[in-house]
Amino acid sequence: MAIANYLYLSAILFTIGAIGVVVRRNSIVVFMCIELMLNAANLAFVTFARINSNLEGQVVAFFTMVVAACEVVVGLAIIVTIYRSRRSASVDDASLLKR
Amino acid sequence: MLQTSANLAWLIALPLFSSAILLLIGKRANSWGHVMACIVSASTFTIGLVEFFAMQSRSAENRAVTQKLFTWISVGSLNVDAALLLDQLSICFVLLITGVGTLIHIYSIAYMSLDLDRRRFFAYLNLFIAAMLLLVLGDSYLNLYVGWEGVGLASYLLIGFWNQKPAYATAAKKAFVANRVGDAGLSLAIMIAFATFGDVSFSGIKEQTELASTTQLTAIGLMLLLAACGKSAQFPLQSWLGDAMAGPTPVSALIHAATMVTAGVYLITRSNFIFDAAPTAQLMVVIVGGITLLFGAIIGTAKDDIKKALAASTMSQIGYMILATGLGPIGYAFAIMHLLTHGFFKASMFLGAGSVMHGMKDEVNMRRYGGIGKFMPITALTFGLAYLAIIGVPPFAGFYSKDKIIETAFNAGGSKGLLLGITTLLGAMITAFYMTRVVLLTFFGNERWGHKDEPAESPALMLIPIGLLSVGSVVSGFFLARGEALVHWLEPVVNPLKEHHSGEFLSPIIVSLLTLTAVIIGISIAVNKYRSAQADLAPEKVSILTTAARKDLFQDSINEAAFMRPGQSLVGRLLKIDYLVIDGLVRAVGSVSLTAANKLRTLQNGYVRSYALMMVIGALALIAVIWSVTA
Amino acid sequence: MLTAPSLSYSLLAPMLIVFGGAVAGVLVEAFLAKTHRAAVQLTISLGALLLALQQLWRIRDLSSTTAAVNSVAIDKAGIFLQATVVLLALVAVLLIADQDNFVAQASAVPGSSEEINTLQQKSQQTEIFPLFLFAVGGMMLFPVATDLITLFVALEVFSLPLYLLAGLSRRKRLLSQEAALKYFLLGAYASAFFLFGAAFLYGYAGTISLSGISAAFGTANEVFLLIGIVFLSVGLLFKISAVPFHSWTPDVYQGAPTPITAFMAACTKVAAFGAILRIFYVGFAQSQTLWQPIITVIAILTMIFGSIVAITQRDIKRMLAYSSIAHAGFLLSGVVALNKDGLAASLFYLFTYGFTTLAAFGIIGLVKDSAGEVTDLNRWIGLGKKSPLVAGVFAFLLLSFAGIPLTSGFIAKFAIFSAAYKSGNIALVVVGVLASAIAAFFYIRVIIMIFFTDPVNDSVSVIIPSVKSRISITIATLISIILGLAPSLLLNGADNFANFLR
Amino acid sequence: MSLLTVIGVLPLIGAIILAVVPSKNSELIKKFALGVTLIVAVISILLATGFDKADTKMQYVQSNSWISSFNINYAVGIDGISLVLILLATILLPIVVLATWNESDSGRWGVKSFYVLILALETLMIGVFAATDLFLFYVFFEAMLIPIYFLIGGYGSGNRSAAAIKFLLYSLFGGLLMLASIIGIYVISGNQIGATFDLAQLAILEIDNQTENFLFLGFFIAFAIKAPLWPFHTWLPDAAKSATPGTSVLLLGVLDKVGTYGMIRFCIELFPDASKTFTPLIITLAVISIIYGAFMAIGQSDIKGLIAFTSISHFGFITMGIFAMTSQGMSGANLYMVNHGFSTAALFLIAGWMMARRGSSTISDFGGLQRVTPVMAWTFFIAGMSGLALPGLSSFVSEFLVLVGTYTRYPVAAVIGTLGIVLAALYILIPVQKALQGPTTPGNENLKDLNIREKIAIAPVILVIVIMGFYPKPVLDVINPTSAQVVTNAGFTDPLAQVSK
Repeated sequence: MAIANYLYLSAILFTIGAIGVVVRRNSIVVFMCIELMLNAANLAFVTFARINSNLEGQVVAFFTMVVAACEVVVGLAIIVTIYRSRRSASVDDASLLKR
Repeated sequence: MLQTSANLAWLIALPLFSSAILLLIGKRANSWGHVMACIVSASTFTIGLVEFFAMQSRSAENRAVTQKLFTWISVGSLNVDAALLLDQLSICFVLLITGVGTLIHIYSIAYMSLDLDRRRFFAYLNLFIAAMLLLVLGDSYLNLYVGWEGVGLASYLLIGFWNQKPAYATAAKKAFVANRVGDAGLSLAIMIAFATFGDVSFSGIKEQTELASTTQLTAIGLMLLLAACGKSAQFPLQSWLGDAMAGPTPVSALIHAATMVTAGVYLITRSNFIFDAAPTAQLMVVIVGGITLLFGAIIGTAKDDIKKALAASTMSQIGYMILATGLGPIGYAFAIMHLLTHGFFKASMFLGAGSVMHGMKDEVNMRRYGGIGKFMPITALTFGLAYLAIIGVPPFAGFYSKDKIIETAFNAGGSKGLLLGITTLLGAMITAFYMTRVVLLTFFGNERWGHKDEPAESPALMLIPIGLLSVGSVVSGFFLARGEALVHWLEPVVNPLKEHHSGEFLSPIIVSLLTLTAVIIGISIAVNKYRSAQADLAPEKVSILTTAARKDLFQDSINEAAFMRPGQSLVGRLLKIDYLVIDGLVRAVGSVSLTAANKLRTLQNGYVRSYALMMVIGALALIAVIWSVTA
Repeated sequence: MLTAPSLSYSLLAPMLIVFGGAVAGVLVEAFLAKTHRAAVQLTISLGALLLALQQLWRIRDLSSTTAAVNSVAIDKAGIFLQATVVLLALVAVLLIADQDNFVAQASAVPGSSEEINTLQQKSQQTEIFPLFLFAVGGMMLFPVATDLITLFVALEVFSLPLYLLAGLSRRKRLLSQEAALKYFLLGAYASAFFLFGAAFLYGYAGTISLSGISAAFGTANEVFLLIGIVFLSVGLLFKISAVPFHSWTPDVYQGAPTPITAFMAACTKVAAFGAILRIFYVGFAQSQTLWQPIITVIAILTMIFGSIVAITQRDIKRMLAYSSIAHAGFLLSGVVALNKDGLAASLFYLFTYGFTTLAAFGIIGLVKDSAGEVTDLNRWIGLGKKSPLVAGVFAFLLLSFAGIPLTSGFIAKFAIFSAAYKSGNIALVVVGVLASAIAAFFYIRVIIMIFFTDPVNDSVSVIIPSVKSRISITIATLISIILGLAPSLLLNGADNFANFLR
Repeated sequence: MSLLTVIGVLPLIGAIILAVVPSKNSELIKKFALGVTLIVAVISILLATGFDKADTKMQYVQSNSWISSFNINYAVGIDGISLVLILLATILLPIVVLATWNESDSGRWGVKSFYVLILALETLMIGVFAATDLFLFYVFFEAMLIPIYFLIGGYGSGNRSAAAIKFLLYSLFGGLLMLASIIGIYVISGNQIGATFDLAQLAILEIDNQTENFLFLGFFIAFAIKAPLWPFHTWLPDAAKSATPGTSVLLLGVLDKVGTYGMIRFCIELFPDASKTFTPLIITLAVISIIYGAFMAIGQSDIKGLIAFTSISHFGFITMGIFAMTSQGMSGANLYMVNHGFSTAALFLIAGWMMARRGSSTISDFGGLQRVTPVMAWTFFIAGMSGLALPGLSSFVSEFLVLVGTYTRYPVAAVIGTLGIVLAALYILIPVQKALQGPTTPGNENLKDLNIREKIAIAPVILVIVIMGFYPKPVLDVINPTSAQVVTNAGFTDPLAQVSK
C-alpha cells in the first residue's frame, strides 16, 4: 500500500473531525471530534516520520498523546461544570455572550 | 524730481485726529466738538489756500509737490509708500473739499443743533474730509484706494446717521455695497496695473503707458470706469444715490453732491494717461456718462421728494462730467470745471433745500410746499441763483461749464459727436424742466403745507454758508473759464491743448444758442405745467414714462430681480447643500460605519459552532488564496 | 553509549523557576491550611516572578540555541519577550490577588447552597495562583521554542490554565463558564489545526526545527509547506485574535473575571506574537512570498473589523476586546514587515500595549455597584464627575490605545507602521492609519460618556481599590505614561534586543 | 536653553502649578493664569526684538535628542513666519484670558481645569510653530486637539459634545493621513541620507513623482481640514458655535493657522514638485472657499456661525496667497494669518460679550446696540470693518497682497476672489445693521456697555488692527525674507511686470 494513503486517511480523519465540530451540538461529541483531529495529526506525523526516515515524528506523536490527555482533563472539567450549572451539554445553549 | 512739502500730511492728519478724538472722548466733547471740527476744517482750507498760492507762484512744471510719509507696503517688487501728491488737479479738489466742506461744517452747527448726536455727526464729517483728501492726495492708486474706501465708510456712516429708522440703515448698506462693487473694480484695476507695469503709482504707470498694449490698458480703463460708476452713481451702479438722501441734508450737500460722488470724475481724469491710450474704454466712459445724464434727468422730472429730485440731478450732472472725461484730453478740463461749478451750485441748492426742510419741520415732499419764497426770502434767493447756474443761464457758473461740455460733445466728430451733442442738449432741456419744477413747486404757487405754523427763515449760521456758495455759483464759472484759466492750469496734468479746437463741428456761439433754446423750452414746459396746477397730490393718471421715472426707471426692481433674489436663493440653496451634501457626506461616513458595525456584529452570534465554521472557512480561504497566488 | 541530553540550566532558569513556583503552588494548595493559603500563594507567585526576572537580567547578554537540545533558543528577542511576560505577570498578579473576583469553589453549582456556604465561610480556594504561574511559564516558553513540538507543548501549557481561569468568575458565573467552554473548545480546535500544520511542515522539511524548515526551502514539496504554513498560522492567528479566527475574543474577554481578562489580553498577546515573530522571521523567512500576501490581507481585515465592530459595543470589556483585535491587526504589520525594525517595533508595541491593557482592565475592575462589576457603558455615564482621577487615568489609557501623540501607544504605532512602510507595505500603513481613525471614534465615545454626559442617578461608583490593585494600576499607568514621554528608555532596548538567533 | 524653549515651557509650568496647588479661589486662579500669559507675552516680545530680520535661517535654535532610536529630536527654532505666529498666540492669550474672565464659571469642571487647559494649550501652540523636527511638530499638532476638545466639550454651549467630537475626529482623521506621509518621508530619508526628521534635511530629499504626490496629499488634507478649506470645513461652524468665545478665538485665531502654516512649512518646503502639480486644484478649492464661505456667512442667523464662515472665506484667501507662489502672495498670506487672528479675536470676543449680555447668539435678537451700548457696538463695528478688509485696517493690506500676488500668476482666480470683497460687504453689513443699528430691540434697553476689564482687553486688539493697517512694515519686514525664501526654494520666481521700464 502506498504510503501516501496514510496521509489521505489522516486528511480524511482531520476533515471529519473539523466538520464534526461544526455540526454536532453535544459538547462531549464536539470535544471527541477535536481529539479525532489531534489523532489525525498524529497519524500524519507518524507517516511523515516514515517518509522522512527519522524518528522525530514518532516522538512528537507521544508528546501529542500526553498533551491530548491533559486537554481531556481540562476539557471534561469545564464541560462537567457547565453541565452541572445548566443541566445541558449542548454547545448551542451556551450562547449568552454574543454581539 | 518733484518738490516736497511737509504740509500735505497735515491736511489729512488734522481732520483724522479730530474725528478720532471726537469719537473716543464721547459725550464729554458734546459741548465743544462741533467747534473743534469746524476749526479743523477751516484749518485744512487754510493749508489748502497756502499751498495753492505757493503753487501759483511757481512755474507750471514745478507746481506739483509730494510728501513721502513712510513705507507702507513693500513686498518683492511691490513697493508702495504712503506718499502724497499735490498737483494742479488735486489742489482743485483740495480747495473744493475743504472750502465747501468748511461751509457745510458751519451750516451743520445750526442744522444739527437739536440732534443729540451732533458731536458724532461732526466726527463723521471730519472723517470724511480726511478720507476725501487722502483720495485726491494719494500718489498711487493704492493710496487713492484707501481714501476711496474711506469716503465710502464715511458716506455709509452719514447716510445711516439716523439708522434707528430701518429704511435709513438699509439705504446706508445699499450705498456701501454698490460702492464695494466699484471698489472691486478699482482693486482689479490695481492688480492689472501691477501685473502690467510692476508699479501702482501714478507717475510710475504714466511713464510706462506707451509700453503697454491697448488690451492691457483697456482692461485697466474699464475696471477704473467700474470703480467710477460705483462711487459716482453712474449707470449701472447708480441706484444707491437716491436712497442715500436718508442722510442729513448737509451730508447730501457735501458728500452726495459736491465732493465724494465726483470722485469718479477725479479718478478718470487722474488716469488720463490710461484712457487716452485706450479708446474702447474711453468710448465706454462716454456711453456710461451719456446714459446716466439722461437717466438721472428723467428720474428728476418725476420726484416729489426735493432731496431725491436734487439727487437725480446730481447723478445727471455727474453724467455730464463723466461724458466729458471720455471725450479725450480737452474733456478733462471741462469735466473738472463743471465739477467745481457743480460743487458750488449743487451744494448751495442742497443747503437751500435743507433750509426749507428746517423751516418745514423736515418735510421733504414738494407737493406739501408752495409759496415758501415769501417766508424764506434769502433761501429762495440763493436757491434761485443756484437754479440759474445749474440750468446754464449766462453768465452764471453752469453756463460756462456745461456749454463747454456740450460743445466738446458736438465736436467729438462724426455721428458720435452728433449723438452725444443731442444727448447733452436733451439733458440740458430736461434739466431746465425739472429744476424749474422744483423751484415752482417749492417757492411759488399756493401754500400747501396744511398746518398753521408759517415757515420761518433759517438762522444766519445756515444762511451765510448758503450765501457764500451761491456767490460761488454765480461767479465761479466766469473765473474758471476766463482765458481758459482752468484749462491752462490743468495742462501739465492732462495735456489738453494738443488737440484743442482741432475739428470744430459747431462754433461756441451756436452751441450756446442751441443750449439756451433747449433750456428755454424746458423752462416753458415746466412753467406751463406747474404755474397754476393744483399740486397737492401727485396725479394718478400719468404716462408710462412718468410712472417709470417715479420708480427710478425700475433700477431697484432690476437689481432685485437680477442680483438680490438670485443671490438670496443661492444662499438658501447653499445652506441646504452644506448641510445635506457636504456635511451629509461626512455624516454618511459615520452612519455607514455604524451600519457596517451592526451588520458585522451579527457574525458574533454566540454559537461556538458558527465560530468554528468561520475558522474553517478562514483556513480554506487562506489555502485558496495562496494557491491562486502561487499557481 | 547513550549520553544524557545536556541542559544549560543557567539559561533555562527563568522558566524553571516559574514552573517550580507553579508546582510549589499546587503543593501549597494541597497541604497548607486554608487560612494561610492566599498569602503564601501570592508570596510564591511574586517570589517566583521576581526571581525569574532577576535571572533574566543575569542572562541578558547571553545566548544559545542549544540550551535545551535545540528546542529552545535563548536569544536577545527571546529574553526581551520573556521579560515582558514576567513584568506584565508581576503587575497582573497583584490584580488577580484581589480574591473578591473569583469563585470560592469552582466546582460548586452556581446559586447552590454549597456555593453560598463556601462564600460565607470565606473558604476561598486559591488554585488560581498555580494555574496562573503555569500559564506564565508556558508563555515564557512559547516565544523561545524553536521546534514545532516545543511550540505545541508550550501553547497548550499556557492555554489550558487560561481555559480554566476564564471560568472562575465569582459573579455572572454562567457567563464565565460559557466563556471557559467557548475558549476551550475553540482553543483546542485551533490547536488541532496548529498540530496538523506542524505535521505537514515536518513532512515538508523532514525536521521539526524552525531552522531546518527554513533550510529546506526550495528543496522540498511546496504543497506540504503551504498546507503547513496555513494550518500552523490558523492556530497562531487564533491566539492573537486575528480575523477570521477572532470570534472567541469578545465572548471570552467579557465572560472571564476581569483580572484574568487583563492578564490574558496582555500576556497572551506577547507570548503569541513572540512565537509568531520567531516562526515567521526564523522559520518562514525564505518563503515570504507565500505567506506575506495572506498575512497582509489578514492584518488589514483585522484592523478594519476590530475598529468598526467596536463602534457599536455597549460593554466596555467587549469593546476593549474588539480593540485588542484591531491592535492585533496593527501588530501583524510588524510581522509582515519582516525586518529588524519590524521586530523592534513589535517588541516595543507588545510591551506598551500590555501595560496599557493591564491598567485599563484594572480600572474596569474598580467600577462596581452592589452586584459587582459594571461593564455596561451606559452606566459609566458621568463617571468623570464622580471620580475624576480614575476617569482621567482611564481616558488617558484610551487615548493611548487610540495612538494620540505623547502616549506610548502613538510611539508604538509609529514604530510599527514605519517598519511596515520600510518593507514596502504601504497599503498596510494607509489602511492602518484609516483604521486608527475609526478606532479613535469609539475610544473617544467612551471619553464622552465618562466626561461630557451628565450622570444619571445610578448606584454605580468607583470602589476604593485595595493596595494591591492600586499598586498594580499605578505601575501600569506610570509605565504607559513614561513610555509616552520618554520612549527612548525602552526603544533603545527594543532595538538592541531585536534579534533572533537562527 | 533657547529663549524659545523658555516661553514654550513657562505656560506648561503654570498649568502644572495650577493643577497641583489646591486652591478653590477662582479669582486667584484667573489672576495667576493672566500673570503667566502676560509674562509669556512679554518674553515673546523680547524674543522678537532679538530676532534678526534679515537672516532667513532658523534662529533661537535648540536641539536635544528625544527619541534617539528614530533620530527624533526636540528641535526648535523660528524664522520670520513662525515668529509672527508665535507672537500672535502669545499676545492673544492674555487678552483672551482677560476678556473671558467669567467664561469658565459655568463650565462642567470648574475654573481651575479651564485655565490648566488654556495654559497647556499655549505651550502646545508655541511648540507647534517652533518645532523644526517633523515628528515633534506632529506631536504638538495632535496633542493640541486634546485641550481644545475638552475646552469645547466642557465649557461650550449648545450641542457641545457633538461639536467637540466632530472637531476631534475630523482633525484626527487628517492627522492620521499626515502620519502616513510622515512615516513615508521618514523612511525615504532613511534610504537616502539616514533616517531623520530634521526639516532642513528632509527638504533636500529626492522623491519620485508619484510618491511625492501621495505624501503631499497626506499632509495637505490634514492641513486643509485644519485650515479649513472647502469641502473639509463642516466641523468649523459647529465647533465655533459650541465653543466659548475665548476658545473660538484660540481655535480660529491661532490653531487653524497651523493648517495654513503647515501648507507653507511642510507641503511646499518638503514637496515643491507635488505642490506645483496640485496648485491648480488647490487654488480652485481656495477660490471656492472664498466665495462659498462668503455666501454661507450671508445666510447665517447665528453670530458665531457667521464668524466661522467668514473665516472659511478668509482661509480661502490665505491658501490662495500661499499657492500663488509669488512673494506678494506668500507674504500677504502670512500677514493675513496674523491679521485674521486679531480681527477674528475682536469679533469673537465682542460677539461673546454681546451674547453673554443678551443670552442669545441669534443676530436678530440684537438691534440698536449702537445706542444702548455704544462702545461695544463700535468695537464690533471696527472689527467687522477689519473683517471686510477696509483699507486703513490691518486685513486690507494682507488681502490686497494676496490678491495682487495671485493676480500676477493666476489672474482668473484673483478676479473671482475679488468678488469675495463685495460679498464681504454683505456679510458684515447685514449683521451690523441687524445687531447694531435700527430701533432697539425690546429686551435690549438695559444692556450694559463694556466694563473696564473688557475695555482693557479689547483695546490692544483694536489698536493692533488699526496700526497694522497703516504701518504693517515691522511685521512685513519679518515675514518678507522668509516668504521670499519659501517661494524661491519651491522653484518659483515672481512673474515680471509684463512691460519693463
